[in-house]
Amino acid sequence: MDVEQPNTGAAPYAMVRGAPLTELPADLYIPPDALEVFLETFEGPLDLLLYLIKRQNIDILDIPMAVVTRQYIDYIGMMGAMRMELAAEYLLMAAYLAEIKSRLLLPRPAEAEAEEEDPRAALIRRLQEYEAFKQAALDIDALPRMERDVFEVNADTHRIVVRKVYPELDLADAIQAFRDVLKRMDQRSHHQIMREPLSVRERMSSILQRINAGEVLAFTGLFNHQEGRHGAVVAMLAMLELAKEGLIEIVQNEVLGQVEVRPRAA
Amino acid sequence: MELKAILEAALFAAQQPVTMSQLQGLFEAAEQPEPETLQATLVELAEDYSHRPLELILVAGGWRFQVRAEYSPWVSRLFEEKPGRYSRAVLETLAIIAYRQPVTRGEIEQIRGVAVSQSVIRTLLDREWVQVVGHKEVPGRPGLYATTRHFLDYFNLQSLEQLPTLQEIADLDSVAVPDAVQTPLDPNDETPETTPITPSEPPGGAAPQSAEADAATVRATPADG
Amino acid sequence: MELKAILEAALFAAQQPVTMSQLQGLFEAAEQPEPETLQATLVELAEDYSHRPLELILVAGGWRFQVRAEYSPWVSRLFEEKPGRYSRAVLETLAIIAYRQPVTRGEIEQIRGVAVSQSVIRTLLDREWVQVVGHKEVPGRPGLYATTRHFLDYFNLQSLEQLPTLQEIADLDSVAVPDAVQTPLDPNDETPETTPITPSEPPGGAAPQSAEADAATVRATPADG
Repeated sequence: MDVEQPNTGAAPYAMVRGAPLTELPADLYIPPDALEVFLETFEGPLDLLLYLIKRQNIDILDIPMAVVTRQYIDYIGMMGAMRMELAAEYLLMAAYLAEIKSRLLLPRPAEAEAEEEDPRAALIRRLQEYEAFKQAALDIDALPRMERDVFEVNADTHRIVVRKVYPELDLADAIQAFRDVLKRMDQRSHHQIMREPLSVRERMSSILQRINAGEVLAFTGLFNHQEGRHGAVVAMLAMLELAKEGLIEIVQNEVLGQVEVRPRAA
Repeated sequence: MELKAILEAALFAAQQPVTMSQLQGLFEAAEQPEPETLQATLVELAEDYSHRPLELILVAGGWRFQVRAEYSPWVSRLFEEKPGRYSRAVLETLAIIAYRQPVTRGEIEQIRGVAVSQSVIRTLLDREWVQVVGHKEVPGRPGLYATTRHFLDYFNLQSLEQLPTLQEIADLDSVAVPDAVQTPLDPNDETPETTPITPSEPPGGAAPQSAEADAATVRATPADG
Repeated sequence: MELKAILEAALFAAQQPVTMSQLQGLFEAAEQPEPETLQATLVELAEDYSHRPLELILVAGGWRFQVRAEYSPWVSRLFEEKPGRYSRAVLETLAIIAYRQPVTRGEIEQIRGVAVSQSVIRTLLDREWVQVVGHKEVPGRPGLYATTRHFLDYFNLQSLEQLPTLQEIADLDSVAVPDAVQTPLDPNDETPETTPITPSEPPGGAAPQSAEADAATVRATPADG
């Protein structure tokens, strides 16, 4: 079975040894799928070159440029013939190889030879470097790897009680923040905030707390004799304030009965 | 490879409890252990761990290894988050609750001039610095926040009265902003508002008038006894 | 509570390798073990596990327990998703970054002789095996890639020094510069290339040894004439 031939009138597949290659060698049969697979197994022109060299057991340090170049160009030509998308790098390499080859062919004066680097040197260096990394990739792949070779251990920790750690707070910072609030407020509200001593607000909270805990408070029970006159005033103000805000009710169920304080019914 | 060791390896590698059928599925069909063997081996394995910091237990979903609770005091430290800093919103809200308690969230927002997020309140509740001491009998029955005993303890206070008075705070302020001095001192100040942040309608629906109404009344009383 | 048991509990509870300082941090300041004690206890613990299906090892990120590789035939059946196989492009790019870091994409392409696709870089970044550690001060300011600690942890390494040694690149000076004339005269040159290039490896033949295998095959054939 022959590979489909493109119209030979136009571009040749490739230039081989200066002559256009318009026909694939007859003994060269490549199943179309295979070539595609084949190309995919190469990671680029360097990889292909390495393959060509290794295949013939050639020392990488002593590449016969003519052979390798021709083989390389043949491959490129065939890939072109297969109408395969060929990365530009492959074509660039072909040109580069051809250039090296031609430089090697040029006669050089003896004195220049000593200084001039072997035209293949740069290519050899690149091939060696690429080969080293190609091997390193395999080595890394062979390392024992999580999820494939070794596995992370998992032990359930939900019986572990995690303490909550809170940020520390300096009271001065909170007060500073409050000052800023006061500064922002409009002046009228400012006055309203200013008016009550804290003892009254504190007492309001504690009365509410007791009532909400279900206690029915006797009016008289709100006064603690040990607090003296000042305490009584605070308690009284707190109660009036709460009643005014509609938070409590002060009721007397019967004439001369006990006055009670309880949460205001909704 | 020993059955017990394979089970041990699998139980540790699994991210969830492992069922009996999953454990059987570790083996080729021909090599699958009998359920009784599997069960007996798991019990044996659990016994092997009876004096270890881990335990192998059976939960609804299957078998799993877990770290024993006794190790919490140490292991917990692996999971503790580094404490950050409290935001400005938290500081301001705490101060407002301290000075204006019992107070609703709506009232706090009115004073701050900006919304107070639930997470700010949450932070203060979690810390047990504030608590809900009741509900205001207005639509929505918003909670009334007050500071706690724990709040006083944390800041080494015997009572709220040990906090600086608002007057003291205002005076502090006046050092920095001298022309603000007059305003708080003059109860009949007529100066127009200078602060652009006028509290808008409180979202909590707390009656905005109550504060003003109070103000009038309370100003007339001998507040300081 | 015994030190060793506490360490064991913590190492099992942690979802990542645990550093020495994290282990010290498990204890109150007054009770912190000396680093030498800690180290010795960890070594002892690792020995305790030497005949178990788990091993305690030290990687870049710290100490961790892991299920030994011998158990992967069974353990891997727990996971429906098979561990990812990485293309040669990904592995070669990773290798170049590992050995040449910090390195730009352009430099990687230079070594590989072919463009490095964005998806290859993406895979490595997504796995958190590599990261951009800076930008090279050349036009376009390309990113400089380096491997991460996670890469070391994932591949069971303590440091980059533990990577397999990179194949040496022979000194070109030692290479005998051949006579320019000699090469074209190579007898092979006259022989038409007839070696069939049908791949001997099946698809997916990114298999490591494919190139060598081919070479061997070809050598045996009279193709080289």
